[in-house]
Amino acid sequence: MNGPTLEHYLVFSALLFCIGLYGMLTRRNLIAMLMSVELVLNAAALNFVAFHHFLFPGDSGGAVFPIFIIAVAAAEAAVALAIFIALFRHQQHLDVQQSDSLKG
Amino acid sequence: MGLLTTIILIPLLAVFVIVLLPDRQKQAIKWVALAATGIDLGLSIYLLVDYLHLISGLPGSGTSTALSLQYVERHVWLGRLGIEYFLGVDGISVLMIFLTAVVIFCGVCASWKHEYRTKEFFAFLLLLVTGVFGVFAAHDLFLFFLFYEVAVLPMYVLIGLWGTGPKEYSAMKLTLMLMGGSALIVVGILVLYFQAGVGSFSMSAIAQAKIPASTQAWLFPIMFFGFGTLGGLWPFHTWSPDGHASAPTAVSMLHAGVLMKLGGYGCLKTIYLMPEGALMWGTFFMVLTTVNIFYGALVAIQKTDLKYITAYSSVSHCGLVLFGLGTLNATAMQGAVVQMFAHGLMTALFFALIGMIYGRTHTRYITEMGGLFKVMPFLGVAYMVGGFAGLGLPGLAGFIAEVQVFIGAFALNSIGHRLLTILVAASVVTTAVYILRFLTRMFYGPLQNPEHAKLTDATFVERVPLTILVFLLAFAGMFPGWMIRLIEYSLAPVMANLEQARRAMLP
Amino acid sequence: MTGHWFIDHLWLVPLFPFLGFLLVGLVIRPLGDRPSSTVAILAMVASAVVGWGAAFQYFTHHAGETLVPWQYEWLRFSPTLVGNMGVLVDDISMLLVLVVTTISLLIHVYSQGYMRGDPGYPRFFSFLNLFTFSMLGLVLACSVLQMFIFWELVGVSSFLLIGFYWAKPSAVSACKKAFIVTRFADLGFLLGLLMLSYYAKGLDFTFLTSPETVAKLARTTLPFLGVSALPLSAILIFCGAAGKSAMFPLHIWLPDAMEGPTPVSALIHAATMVVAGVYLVARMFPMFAASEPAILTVMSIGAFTALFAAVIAVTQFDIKRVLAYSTLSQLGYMMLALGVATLDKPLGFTASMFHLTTHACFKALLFLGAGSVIHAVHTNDMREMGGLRRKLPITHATFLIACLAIAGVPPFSGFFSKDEILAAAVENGHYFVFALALGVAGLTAFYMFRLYFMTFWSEPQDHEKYHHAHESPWSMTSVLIVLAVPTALLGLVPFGHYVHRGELEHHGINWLIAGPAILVGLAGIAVAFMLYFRPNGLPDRIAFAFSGIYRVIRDKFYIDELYLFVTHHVIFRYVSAPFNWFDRHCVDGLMDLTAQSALLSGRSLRRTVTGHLQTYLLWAWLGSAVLALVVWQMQAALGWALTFVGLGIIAGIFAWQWVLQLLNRSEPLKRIEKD
Amino acid sequence: MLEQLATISNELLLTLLAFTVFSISLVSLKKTDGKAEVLVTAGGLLALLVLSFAGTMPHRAAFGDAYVTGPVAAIFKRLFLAAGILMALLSWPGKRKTDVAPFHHLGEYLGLLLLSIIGMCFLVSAMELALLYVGLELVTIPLILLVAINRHELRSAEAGMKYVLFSAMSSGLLLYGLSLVYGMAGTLSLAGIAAKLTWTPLTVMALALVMGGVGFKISAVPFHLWTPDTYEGAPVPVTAFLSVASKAAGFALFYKVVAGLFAVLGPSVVVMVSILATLTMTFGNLVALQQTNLKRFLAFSSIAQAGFLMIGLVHGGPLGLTSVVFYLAVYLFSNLAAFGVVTVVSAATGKEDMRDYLGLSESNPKLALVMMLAMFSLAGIPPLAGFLGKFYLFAAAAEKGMYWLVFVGAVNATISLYYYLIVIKWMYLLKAAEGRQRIEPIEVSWASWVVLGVSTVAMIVIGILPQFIHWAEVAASSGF
Repeated sequence: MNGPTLEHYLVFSALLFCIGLYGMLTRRNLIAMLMSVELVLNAAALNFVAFHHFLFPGDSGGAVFPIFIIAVAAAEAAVALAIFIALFRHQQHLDVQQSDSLKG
Repeated sequence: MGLLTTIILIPLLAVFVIVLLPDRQKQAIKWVALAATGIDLGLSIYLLVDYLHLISGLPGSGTSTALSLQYVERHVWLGRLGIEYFLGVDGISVLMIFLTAVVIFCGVCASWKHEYRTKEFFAFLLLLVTGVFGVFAAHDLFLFFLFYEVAVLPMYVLIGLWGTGPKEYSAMKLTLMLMGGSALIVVGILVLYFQAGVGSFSMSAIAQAKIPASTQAWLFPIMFFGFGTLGGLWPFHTWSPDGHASAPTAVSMLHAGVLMKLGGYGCLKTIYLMPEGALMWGTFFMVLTTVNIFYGALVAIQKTDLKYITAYSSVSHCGLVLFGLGTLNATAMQGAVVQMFAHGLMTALFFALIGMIYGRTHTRYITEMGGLFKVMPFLGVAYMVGGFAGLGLPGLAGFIAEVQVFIGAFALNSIGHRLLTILVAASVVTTAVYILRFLTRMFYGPLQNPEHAKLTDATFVERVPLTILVFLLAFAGMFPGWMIRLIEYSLAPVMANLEQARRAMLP
Repeated sequence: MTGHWFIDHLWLVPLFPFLGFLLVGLVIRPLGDRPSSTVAILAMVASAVVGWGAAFQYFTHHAGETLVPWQYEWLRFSPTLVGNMGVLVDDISMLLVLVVTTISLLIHVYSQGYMRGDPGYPRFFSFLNLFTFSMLGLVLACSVLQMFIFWELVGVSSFLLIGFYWAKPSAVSACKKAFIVTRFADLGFLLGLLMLSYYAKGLDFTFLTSPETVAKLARTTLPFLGVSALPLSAILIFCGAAGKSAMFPLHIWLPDAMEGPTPVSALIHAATMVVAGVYLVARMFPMFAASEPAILTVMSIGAFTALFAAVIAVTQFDIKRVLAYSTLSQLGYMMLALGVATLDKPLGFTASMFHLTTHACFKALLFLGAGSVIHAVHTNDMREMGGLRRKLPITHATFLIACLAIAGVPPFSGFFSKDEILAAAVENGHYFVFALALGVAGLTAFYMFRLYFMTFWSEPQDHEKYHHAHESPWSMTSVLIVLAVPTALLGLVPFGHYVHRGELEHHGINWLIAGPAILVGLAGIAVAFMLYFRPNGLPDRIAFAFSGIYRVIRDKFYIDELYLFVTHHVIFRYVSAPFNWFDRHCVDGLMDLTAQSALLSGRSLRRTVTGHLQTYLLWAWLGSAVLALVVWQMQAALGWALTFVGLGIIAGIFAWQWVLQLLNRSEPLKRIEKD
Repeated sequence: MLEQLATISNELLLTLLAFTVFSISLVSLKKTDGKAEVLVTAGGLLALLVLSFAGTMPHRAAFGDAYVTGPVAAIFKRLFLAAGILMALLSWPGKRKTDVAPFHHLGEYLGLLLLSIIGMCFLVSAMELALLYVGLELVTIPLILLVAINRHELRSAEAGMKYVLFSAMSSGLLLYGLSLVYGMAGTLSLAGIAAKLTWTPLTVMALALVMGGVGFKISAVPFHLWTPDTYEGAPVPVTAFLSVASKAAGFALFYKVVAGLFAVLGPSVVVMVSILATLTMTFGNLVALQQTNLKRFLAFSSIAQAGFLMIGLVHGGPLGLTSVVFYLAVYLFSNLAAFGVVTVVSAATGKEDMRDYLGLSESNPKLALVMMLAMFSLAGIPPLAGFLGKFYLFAAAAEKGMYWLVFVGAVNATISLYYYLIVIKWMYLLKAAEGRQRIEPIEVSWASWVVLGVSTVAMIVIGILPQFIHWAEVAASSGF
């Protein structure tokens, strides 16, 4: 069977991870940054699933864990978006580079 | 509750009493402080006499290698590392406890006129002295270090709040340098503990468990520098001039009189714990302390501020303590301990006098004084006695110390050591120069400032501490036998350790 | 224990004055003048009685023996080295006890009159007692440590007494100078003491002067300098002696010490304390005698000082300074005498002690006489005196006796002692020293009679002062008279019989030696008579003719200035001041620098907290990466190199950040940033 | 099943308490003044603390060994509870000038606090990765909300923003690392993973990623940069809680995932931790020297304290664990005392700058005294508990033979003393002549007094009485 192997998934997740990191670093919009974080989390989740599927199909942990990750990521996103809104009310923008009133 | 615990606890109790008293009751606060220190003085005299009595039947030095600990109180205290509440005194500690009691009593008397935030002042002062008593009584290294820090830290507030001049700067500098020293000490204590591997912080236990010589080789200087910082070891002495110059009277008295002795005392213990290291590094520290002695005196010649003069003279005199210890010779080490005692008394006397004179003339610059004998003969005489003790006049305690250190150091059989000894001995001249300079400048000659003609001599409360200190200086100087007996007996274990190490280091 | 009460209780001799000092100083002082002086004098009487009794018992029962009737272990240095305090009784200590108690007692009495009305009257007496205590302790010292102790104590009492008029700036600088110069000399003593403590392993005089110890010291070769311990320790001890006895070049303090009250000058700076140096050398005589270089040093320094001081004395006009230089000169004589003595021919020793005794009498008398004169005319300057013999008959008479004694005119005491010194020099073949001593004798006679004539004869120069002059009170003159007796007669005592080292061959006066001495003395007197008996311009003309030399001599060869230059300019300015600077700026600066660098690095590290979230994230990732590198290194055993690369990257980023900060552009990866 | 529930009774009761508190504010019709919520929270936590000695934290495995409360975990939980009580009391709505805590929604606020504590309790008991992760997020997400709860304030919102993104990012790193670990071990059980891991480059990578996540929690350098900003922006009691409880949870996390999982990399972990400790202490100390805002100052101080704690981490054995646990307790009370004073002053005057504390020792001697003791305890001055705590940390490193680390720690302790003394300088030394407005005598509510009093007594007693260190030792000797 010539389907995708574990390596494909791992490389894909590593790419996701790196894209997430890159996005975190370069996107100035907070929401874009949040999306980048989600990429990172999904990379991890993908890893778990891939490992579960290819290496440890008997261990349910690998399958369950991504569900927790997704749930928590959703909660985190909710919280983050709420905060962004609060922040937006104060400064009328979501530019991370200009949100530096706390420093030093 | 043992005698030592009582001595330590009384000032602490007084702190609590003072904290509970209302601010306005200044007189009551002072009386509490005086009573506490008075009781401690009494107890320490009892301790001294009793200890002398105890050892009177025992054989003298050279024969006894047993640890001469007395009044032992030993309780398991903290944790599984083997930290104990382990108090016990040898002759040197007894002498130092006595010195502390005298100086703090005199210090409280000398602060009788203290008005600004009296309550906190005496509370901190007594807290500090609790620490000092504790250090001298502790035999467990952890406890020792704990009290050591308790003794050092209140100084920050005491100087910073009640001091004069650039007090915040001086207080910070003093505290940080001393705490920097204690950073070295804590490393030393832990290394000793784990290298000894006896599961106890008891000094005698650690001293008996042989620390590897290779460890001692690097650990000894660390600890010696650590304690030496408090003992005014060059080049880590610079906290002393600024600190002492800024500190209020009683604090200077206590700090120069007693706290700097903690440094010397700690160095002695370091030698006791690490004899091989001491043998390797003794000469090095002799060189440094020679610098101390000579250089302190030379710098003192230049100063015109009385407190700076006294501070540099302390650097010089405390250098003699460390020099004596560095020789690792029984006679010189005896001298070093006597010097601790003598210097404690004389510096306390100096600082008390400076405080009293400053309180009258409102200047500490000798250039602005002159002819004060006319208006304050009592203070003048006391100052002179102190000065003479400082320049090592026989009949006063300083001489005993100097001559012992010199004789002991000279007995070291190498040209280098001899030359160092000669240099150190030469400092008696420079010392005489600066001491006479300020004595004559202040008290002799015509009255410099006509305003000073209205000044008064010492009051009764002021005379008490001065008289005590002068008397003790003279007594110790004329009858040194009891001190020697105390010290000799307690140095025996140290010397035995050194002797053993010396033999072990022979190929 | 000798069974003789006075000898056994000799420790009372110093004790009485000490009690007197404490009593007067602490208790009696407020009660007023009269009680103070009475107590002080009573203490001295008691002391003198015991001293005389002991001396009597000693010379009658134990002559020639060395006894230690009482001692105790004062300071134990080590089990083997002990500093004892005690009482050493031998001929010279008894002699000095006699001299010190007697003269001190007399001067106490004299001071009652001299110091009357002075505001510091009780203080003066307590100090006098203190001094006498110290001096007696020194004299009776049984160990070199005890000697050193009391040595310092006499120094300090001298300091206190010179500075008695503490409000007078000149007195202040004089007392300071005296103390510091002698202190400097004492350093030598101290070092000598250290050498003895180490090489001889003992400090007691009886032990040190025993032939075995001396031999042992002579055998001990020092590891450096290539000499044996004996001469070096002896010379070091002589340094101390030279300081106290004001030998050249440590003499400068003594003339200035005349700022003290005159009785003090008489007691301390003429009769007793200054001879302590001579006494010390005599005490350690076996050590000195056994070592050629040491004894030669003693002799040459003594001889040179004798001449040097005599020359200066000729040009001085301050009556007390002339006497001071004369004292210097005579002390040089005594040293010289000790220097020419050897173990085989110890005549010089006896001569020196003899001269010490006679000198104590006549010099005390001279000073007290001068004090009486000063008391009368209230000036020290001889040029303002003159013709005083009519006003002060008793003073004049006694002064003349003393002058004759010091000039060496027979049968006065000075003649005999000086003659013995000359004889000793000849006996041991030191002809040059003999010639020099002879010359000094002539000079002595000249300047003493110059003083005498200018003061008592000539014409009154200052009529105001002359008019008010009057003879001193009975308490003073009586002392002069009492002192005049031994001044005149002491020479007749068979001194060598009592005080000697080794066996002396008894001899009478060798007129071959005494004759020239007398002649020289008389010649000196004659010249003085010619120049100064009547006021005339001759001395000034001579002085003018040799103005260059004269000025140099008058200004004491500029040695004071030299000292002043060295201490004040060189040491104070070029040693002490740089040290001070170094301490404040370098050592302390280093400590401050540590604190400053902590603050500064804190300030720059603070810049990493930019407030930009993305910077923070970058740091975190780089941190993780470096951690991975570090851990990787640990296991792969590729060495620390890569770790350092990692740390270097951190440092590089750090620097980059910092540069960006400086340029106010702190966004990371700015160039990639496009949206 | 019942037995399993009984095993987690502590967490269940906490949840119950949380919902009670939430509902109080929801149910009460008129606007509450918040006092009831505080009382219920504090009282409930206190009750739980008492109950914890009566068996709510049994040493028993549950849920297929995913949950075990060991003796050390029990101590951690009690510390969390104690911190919760003190924080709740600190939020007591007295008369205040500025809102240190939003007392209009105190119910939510305290409920979130309780949720966070629940997360912590699960975290320290978790023996399995999923539970651990969920516990961790349960700690963090309520805290994020707490940080940003003053949403009418810009800095609070900004602090929340930084915190949420940074924490999400860190969880991402952690998760990615854990996923690699899972890939190598094939199980989520901590013990199972530790047994299977071997040394490969991938393990190292995983360790670095995991350490990134843990480093965020304990604010180790260089994962610390969110700390000062978040601390400054958050309400003071939240900052206090963040600095103690959240950090303690971070250390528990360290033991669980770094020391526990990567035991095979032991020596490397030691080196890594010692380097991190050095960096963390030094950085925190040096930057703290420059701070004047007390919250920011305490943030850097807490970074430095984390560095000190990491000294104890290098020792894997019981002594190391003892020292860390004990120091955490000490640090908790000391830091809470300091934050307590800051809270009180800030509430009454709105001042957070240490320069405003000029002459505090005269106007408010008791507050100044507490602050001074707290500073001394943090600096490690005897007889306060910080001294014994630091001594134990150093002892742990020394037993491991890492004397250089002891030395670095001791030197850093001196530097830290420098800035702690600066606070004392403003309170005690400087006289009011410098032209600044003095703080008037402050009326302190009883709740705050309780917090300050308890912390002060704890600071003194813990360092002197032998029981406390004994507990830590007994617990540490039998493991987490």
